[in-house]
Amino acid sequence: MRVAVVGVGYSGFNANTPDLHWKEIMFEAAVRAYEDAGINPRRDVDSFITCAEDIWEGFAIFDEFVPDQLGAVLKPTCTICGDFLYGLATAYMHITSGLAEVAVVEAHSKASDILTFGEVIKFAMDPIWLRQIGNAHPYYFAALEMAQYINECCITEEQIASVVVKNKNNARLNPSAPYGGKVGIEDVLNSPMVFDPMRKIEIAPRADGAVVFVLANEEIAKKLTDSPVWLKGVGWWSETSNFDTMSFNAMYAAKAAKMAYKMAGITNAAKEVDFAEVDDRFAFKEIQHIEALGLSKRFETATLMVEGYFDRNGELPINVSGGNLGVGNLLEATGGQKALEVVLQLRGEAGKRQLSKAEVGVAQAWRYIPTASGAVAVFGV
Amino acid sequence: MAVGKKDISCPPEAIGTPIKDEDLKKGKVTYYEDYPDLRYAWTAGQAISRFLNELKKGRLIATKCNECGRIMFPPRIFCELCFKPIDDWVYVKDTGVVQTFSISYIDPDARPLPEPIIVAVIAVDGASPKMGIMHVLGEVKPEDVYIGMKVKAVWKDEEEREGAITDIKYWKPVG
Amino acid sequence: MVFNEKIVNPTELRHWEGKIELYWVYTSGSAGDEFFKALKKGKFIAAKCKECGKVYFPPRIYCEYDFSETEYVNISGEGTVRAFTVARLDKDEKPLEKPEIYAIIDLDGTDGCIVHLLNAKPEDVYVGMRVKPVLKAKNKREGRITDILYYKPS
Amino acid sequence: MEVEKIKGLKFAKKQDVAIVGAGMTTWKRRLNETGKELSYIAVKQALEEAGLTIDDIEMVVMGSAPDTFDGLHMKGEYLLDGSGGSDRPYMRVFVGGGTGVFAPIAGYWHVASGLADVCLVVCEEKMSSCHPHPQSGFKGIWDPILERPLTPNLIWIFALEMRRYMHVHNIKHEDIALVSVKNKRNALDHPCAQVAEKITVEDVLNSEPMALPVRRLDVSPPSDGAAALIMVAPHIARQLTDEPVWVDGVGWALDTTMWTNRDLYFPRYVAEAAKMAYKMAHITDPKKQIDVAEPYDPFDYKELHHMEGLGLARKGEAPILTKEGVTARDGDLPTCPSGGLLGVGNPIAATMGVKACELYWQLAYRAGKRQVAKEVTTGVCQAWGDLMQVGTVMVMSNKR
Repeated sequence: MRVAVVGVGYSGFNANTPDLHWKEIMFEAAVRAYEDAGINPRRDVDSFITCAEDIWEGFAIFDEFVPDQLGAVLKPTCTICGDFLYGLATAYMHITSGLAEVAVVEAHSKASDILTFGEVIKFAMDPIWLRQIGNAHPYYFAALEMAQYINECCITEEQIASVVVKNKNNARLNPSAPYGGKVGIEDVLNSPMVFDPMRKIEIAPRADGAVVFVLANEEIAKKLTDSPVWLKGVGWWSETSNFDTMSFNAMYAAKAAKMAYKMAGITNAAKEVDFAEVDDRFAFKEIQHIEALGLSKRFETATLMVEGYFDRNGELPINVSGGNLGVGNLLEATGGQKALEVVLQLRGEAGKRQLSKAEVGVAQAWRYIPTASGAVAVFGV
Repeated sequence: MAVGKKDISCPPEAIGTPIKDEDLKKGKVTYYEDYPDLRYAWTAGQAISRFLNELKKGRLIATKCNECGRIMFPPRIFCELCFKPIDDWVYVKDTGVVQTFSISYIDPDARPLPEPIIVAVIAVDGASPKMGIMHVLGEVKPEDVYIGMKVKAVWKDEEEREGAITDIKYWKPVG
Repeated sequence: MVFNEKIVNPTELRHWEGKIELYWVYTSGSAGDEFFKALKKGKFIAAKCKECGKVYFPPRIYCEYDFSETEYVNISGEGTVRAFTVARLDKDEKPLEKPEIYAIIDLDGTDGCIVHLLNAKPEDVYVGMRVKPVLKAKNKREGRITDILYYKPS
Repeated sequence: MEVEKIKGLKFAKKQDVAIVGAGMTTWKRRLNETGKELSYIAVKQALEEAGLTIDDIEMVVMGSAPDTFDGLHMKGEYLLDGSGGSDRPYMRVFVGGGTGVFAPIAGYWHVASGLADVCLVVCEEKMSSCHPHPQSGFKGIWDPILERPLTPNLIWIFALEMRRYMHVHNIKHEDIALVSVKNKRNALDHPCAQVAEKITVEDVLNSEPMALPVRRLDVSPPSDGAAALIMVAPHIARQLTDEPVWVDGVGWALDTTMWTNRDLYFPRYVAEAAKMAYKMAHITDPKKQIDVAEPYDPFDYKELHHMEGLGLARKGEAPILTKEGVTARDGDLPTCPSGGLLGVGNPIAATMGVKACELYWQLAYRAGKRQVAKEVTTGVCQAWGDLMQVGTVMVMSNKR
């Protein structure tokens, strides 16, 4: 059974949203998605899925606050503690297991509500073995991974800088990207070194926003639209929760991609995928993730990056939306923003940043520090 | 390959190492105590900002949906049943009826309270039936409270109000 | 149409500050307890899988991959730096008074590693550097990972 | 759009789902093991019963309630390795207290969709980490602006709901206390039980008041513990056992956040969830077709409330059935034969051990001393959570 995306909606993305409660940004995104799909949530939707984590929100049981603003009152509604792409996987399973014909997935970020962001991430670390060590911001954990990775793959500062340059400039064409800018290699290299070898500008700043997708089975999708975007494959994978058994090489993304590609019938990703949106909440992660998705070979990716292979007009455009470096760190909605960009591109609705060839697109997200888990979704027309 | 036998009894054994609070205090087992600083500033948004500002003025405000005709309290910016934005704002009275109540002897950390407090769900007059809020009752003995009792809000003095739900000190019986 | 009306005057917008007012007491667990009690005596242990022979550090009571039991083995606690970073910002992203060097240290005799602080000059640290742990004075040890003050070049 | 016309298509799943093994740790006020270690113990037991090794597991579902108990942000990620999630697709699902039955529902859709043939479901909770008291962990369940300033305790909502239920149906506390007496006695036969004891109705009525009408013995205790369940596709089940237990129906529903806007006397969220599960399981008359039930009983009145929501009793009738002994272990409709949360303990999400796991053991005739007297073919388990909002229901049967 095939599963289609029949409606998308979003609210944001902004560095801050002082005027709207998180329920209200969810409502905005949901209304737009239902309008886009042409459905009434009170009548037509069989399952609602929210992707959220308690401590990102400041609640003990966040699930309580989910149904009203999605139109889900007294209907099958649940929370997945994971990225938006995990929610897509759940919706996919709901539809293929016959539990639902139309399913809705939501994820949001109200990162601006968090006053002690560093403390919140630190709260995710193993309390016995890791959390107690030192006083630094937990970004250090990503920097350790970066240090190991660039050492293994002989990646230079300029090569990492070219990721920032590409994404920040791509974001200039995206009206929903608050952190776009005309940035050059020099600007990046002048950014202060905060967690050697990581510079400040290589860390994605936080942003607010919500994304809602409406998914349907083949039969309903064909009734709703003449040109559905298909969710061809979805995969999610966890390496481990321990720093000693982690690969620090984005194996989670490689395994998740393998699962998603298998489902989508993709055998040679580098050739068959037209463009991708990958997690770049730290600049080096983009290079790592491109390799893990099989879009280029290990040891070659950074060189290709500098050569413009992944530019908007390159062979294989990556993060045309501006990525997290341009749009911001959207917490669990990170994968949502990525999937949204892929769907808009496939529909030809991406405005000024529309790609000429967009038939198969991939979205990928990671679960952020200190995890080694992530998900991948493949979309096609 | 069938391993299951009807006569095995599950769970077969109970594994785990129970410990007592003293074991921690006496250092019999090692542990780590953490006081993380998890702070937030939740945006109140459209509906609740207005509600809080009206509380400061000593008024209760609700919202109305023209489709189902409900007057909703506490106010929200959308009707969750019709799934549409609200149509109007209306003031409701600061009187109401007790829907259900409890006499609490414990605080949020399960420590005993010096004096029990009475908590109730109060359906507010002027809103649709059963549109209640949770609040506390005062000026009444626990044994005198009953479901269906009419109550009225007792407000803080105007200068003390800060635009918070606690601007209402408690609700007291009337009539 | 999403909303019929919105608040225009920014001074009428409100927010509400709050804190998760809790604290937590984490037991070290079966394997953790074993390790920290040994550490109090100045000894290091790791856990070896009885099935596949993989030696885990931090020690655990199970093998993560084949779910069989483990047995404790003694190790020296010394190791080699695999990666390091000089952290200059604190939890609020303000500059740290003194930058901290964090390192992933592969421990001798194990397949595992420890993430801990390094006490050295940043310019002297290199990948592959041999390091050893410095423990708190014996009577000050509490049975926590911070009983290891830091690692230093050996 | 006219979705109604083709609704008949629903529940056309790829494959059936069977349960072949379950396990749980002991449940105590405080255990020394970390959450990971507890998960490992439960998983190990489930694998042993099923006759599988961890290599046979394709995907893992984790169910765990609020992060404030274990004291870890993204606690699903933390618990990953002890739950067998290393190097596998692993996902944590969450509907507050309802997770105990929701996690197996998630396991169901992993298998029914055909994505996995063998799915491991693990539920864990370590409430003792949370201080000053495990109940404090619930401080964050309230709306931060409208409710938290009133310094509420979790028990309030139960007390308010219980009072409303007693008022509408004119039920006496003595009748409700019978549930606590029954479940705590049933738990004497459970090896993992935390608060199994022989008590009387008077003991309940005279116990210390918490938030009246709720008294100490009306409430289940906070616990540490874990439970695991293995769900497989039919072709795997056939290799493992001649008598697997099948999942016939699943259902869940979430009611509005505005709990003060509802009449609390009836759990309509459970009724909606049951409707979905019964439709799927072709159950038209639950009173006749259900042989054994495990409704969620964190409070004694909750068992009665949920029996009514599940359609096992008419509105207001559940206390009468209890009084008549219908719900006893040797009665016509044995309810909470495990001892439930009131007797065995309440490690929020890990209560899967006395709900879904217990129902599986009852239907597989492996419940030992707890095995109900009558012959059983079909049973229902249910959990509930959030701000009196979510109902999760699963129907199982040992006949196909």
